[in-house]
Amino acid sequence: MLSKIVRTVANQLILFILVFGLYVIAHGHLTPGGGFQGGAVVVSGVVTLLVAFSSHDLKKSLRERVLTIMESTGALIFAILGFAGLGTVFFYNFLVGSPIFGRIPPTGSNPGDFWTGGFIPLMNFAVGLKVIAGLSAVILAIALFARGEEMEE
Amino acid sequence: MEHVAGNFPFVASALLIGIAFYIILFKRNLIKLIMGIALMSSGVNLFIVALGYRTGGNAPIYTDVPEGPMVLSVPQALTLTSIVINVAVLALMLTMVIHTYRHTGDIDSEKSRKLKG
Amino acid sequence: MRKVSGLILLLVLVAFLVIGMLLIHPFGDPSPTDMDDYIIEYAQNQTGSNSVVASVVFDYRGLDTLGEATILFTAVTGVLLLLRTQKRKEDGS
Amino acid sequence: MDFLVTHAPILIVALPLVAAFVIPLISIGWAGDRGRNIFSLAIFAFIAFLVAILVQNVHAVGIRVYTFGATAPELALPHGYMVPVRIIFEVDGMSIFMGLVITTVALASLIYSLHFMKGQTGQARFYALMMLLYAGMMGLAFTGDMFNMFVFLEIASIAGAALAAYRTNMADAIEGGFKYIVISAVSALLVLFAIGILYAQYNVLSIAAIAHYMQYTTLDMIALALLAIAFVMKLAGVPLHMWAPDTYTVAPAGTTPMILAASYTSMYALYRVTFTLYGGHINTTAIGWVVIIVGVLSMFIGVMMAVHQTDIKRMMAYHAISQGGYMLLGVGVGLAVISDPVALASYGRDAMNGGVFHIINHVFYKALLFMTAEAIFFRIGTRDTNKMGGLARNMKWTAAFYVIGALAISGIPPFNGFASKLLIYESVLRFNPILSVIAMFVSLVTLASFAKVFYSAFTGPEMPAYREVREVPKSMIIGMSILAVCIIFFGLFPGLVVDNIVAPATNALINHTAYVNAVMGAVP
Repeated sequence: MLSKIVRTVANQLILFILVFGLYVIAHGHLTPGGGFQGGAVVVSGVVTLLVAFSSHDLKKSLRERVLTIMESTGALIFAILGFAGLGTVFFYNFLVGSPIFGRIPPTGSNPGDFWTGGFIPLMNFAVGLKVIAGLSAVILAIALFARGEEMEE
Repeated sequence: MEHVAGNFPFVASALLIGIAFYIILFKRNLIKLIMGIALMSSGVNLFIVALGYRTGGNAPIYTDVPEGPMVLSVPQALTLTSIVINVAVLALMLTMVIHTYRHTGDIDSEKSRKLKG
Repeated sequence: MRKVSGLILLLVLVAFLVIGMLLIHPFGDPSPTDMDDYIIEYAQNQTGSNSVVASVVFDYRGLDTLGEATILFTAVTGVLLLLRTQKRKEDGS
Repeated sequence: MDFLVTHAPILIVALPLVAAFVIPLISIGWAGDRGRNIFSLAIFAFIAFLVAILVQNVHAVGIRVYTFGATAPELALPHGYMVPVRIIFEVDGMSIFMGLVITTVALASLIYSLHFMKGQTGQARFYALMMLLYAGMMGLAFTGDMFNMFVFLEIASIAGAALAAYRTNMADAIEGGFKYIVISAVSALLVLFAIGILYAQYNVLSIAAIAHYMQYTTLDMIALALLAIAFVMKLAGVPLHMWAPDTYTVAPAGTTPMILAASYTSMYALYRVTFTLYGGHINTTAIGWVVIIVGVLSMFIGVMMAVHQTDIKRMMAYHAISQGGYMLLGVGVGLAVISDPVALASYGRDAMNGGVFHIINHVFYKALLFMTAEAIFFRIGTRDTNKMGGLARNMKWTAAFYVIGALAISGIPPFNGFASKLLIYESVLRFNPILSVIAMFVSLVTLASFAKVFYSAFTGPEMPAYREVREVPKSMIIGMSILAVCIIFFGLFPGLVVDNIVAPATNALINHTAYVNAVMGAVP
């Protein structure tokens, strides 16, 4: 555990990191970024907390069971979005043209419309969820193991 | 051979891979070995992403893009995939090194060796 | 002895790689570019995504990304398997 | 039914992935151990059914092409465009042959593991990783895209390494797993580098498209060398075999056969590269001789290292390297004469049949042998042959399975090893008699080595410490007997198997233009 200054700053900073990470995930189909990148940003917030506080404090709020469920769910959503295209072909982008994220942007340079991209934004969210949970679990498990502790169920 | 000077990004990636090979083959510290593999993957990623560059090209994203050619998009996607794969591999390797250290009290590949012959 | 021969092999390998790198198309001028031209031209219409990279990652090469997500899942599962509690619990799981 | 036939290639790969994602969830939730085991078995039975459908379909209609995200599965090229853009699965005779091998072994391993893993910690993740390893191997066998091949190679390697290191309380298990992942990471990066070189020149990633545009420049030669080094490293061919004994020795029973199958999936990738990707361009005689030399070295050095091992699994692991040499020898002879139609017809095709047939035979009997070794370990807790003795009295089934496996690996007539080895001996004899003599000599040493272990472990006076040893539980016996039945069946009817499963695979390797034309047929 580091000094009070670091802890307070980390506590304030985590919100901004979270918002930025979610922004990167949500705009993956419009700007550089996406599920993996945004997820990694959010996990950097988790690492900040891990440095400022200790893995011992963090393991009560990040439980292995919750992280496992989050990760499996994210992976499942991704796979199911692939399966949903099976009416034509696996990974067929079935949402293009539908009311959900189905708009098609004008060809060429344009300011960007959030409701475009077919299943790409949904997949970004699924991957983001997965990356957040998975990398947090790995980092926390390694940090706890190095101290000789275990993750809580 | 005619564009020796222009191809320096490719040559740099080849040299990175060479240095990584040197580390992997001759360093006995397991952490250094892992760093060698990380360096090697950086070299390969640099190579692939450099393949797609077009002089003066924009990023392949149509949101408010200025006029001009776009760089190739597939190498960027491949690099993205390869980076994530490498993160996964490194995480698993580090876990195993932690375990090795727990068991043998050493991360020197010669001293922590149990299986021989 | 072993070290010297290894070093020579390594130098030969690197020399081949560097020579190979000089034979690739000049940096900044890839050719041919048929597949990428198709993707850059049609990505917006076919997937509706402004970011061509995102449409390659999730649509044109979606299976790679599923594999990539799977690899991350595999690694996380592997790490948690290796760092598991060794104490056996009553229900045996 | 039509739906299943159309989508079988992807369902076979995607269903185990989904099962792997679900298994941790249901183990936390309502199902518990029993439910999870039933779920895994049910998924697996369904996948085996799909594989059976696909085998039948591929043999009936030829190469199956499945394009992801297109408007129809067969639409490999976009409308009015001459370059494949999307990822393609291409399932031909060789792919489905590997699929058959992997599925049978995985099914036996899964059933074997049910009892073997009972009471162990971390079971949910163990089964999830088994599913992922299976999915990775199947994807590698089915894919028609270079980068996709790299991704599936990595899935199989990471899952395999995590499983090999499963027994974390033993330092050697961690070491075996670590060696496997280092080798896998390096070889995968070499493959990726080679893919980059190929992509730079042709701007396509599909195997068929690269093969279509292949010009065999200096860069292509470098790429071929990188790919060959990487895959030989992964399939444990001498001189890059150092990881194999360590990893095979420490991996828990159900997974050793799977990791073994994963090495032969890399061998499949090597064949795919040399026969299809570079088909018709390389100097086949020279490359064929390289394959033959690697094969003979593996055969000889593997068996010589095996003879003096006292650890039973380590001995079997060195024999696995040695037997891998037979496959490379057979297929290498085929490759060396592939451009000579007369020699190909008279013995080259037989040699390749032998080499390919030996893959399925070897995976079956070596998996059986690994399982018997782990059954002994399961009951007496040691792998040291000097500490065993008189086990045949109490472990009759295990002893019988060991004898079947040992006779099969030594090439004794009624078993399957004889069938493939005879094909290799006969055809290689006509190519180069010395190679054939070496192969027979290696086979003799193999027999001696396994007989020695049989006498020291199973016969002899009953050891007082092992008087209470019982036979292994039922699910382990069922897992082993699946393989034993296959071995005996293949040994009794080799002609049937060669004609129906092996010959299509060999034809698929030799006739590389069919693979290319299935995708690039419309391109001038």
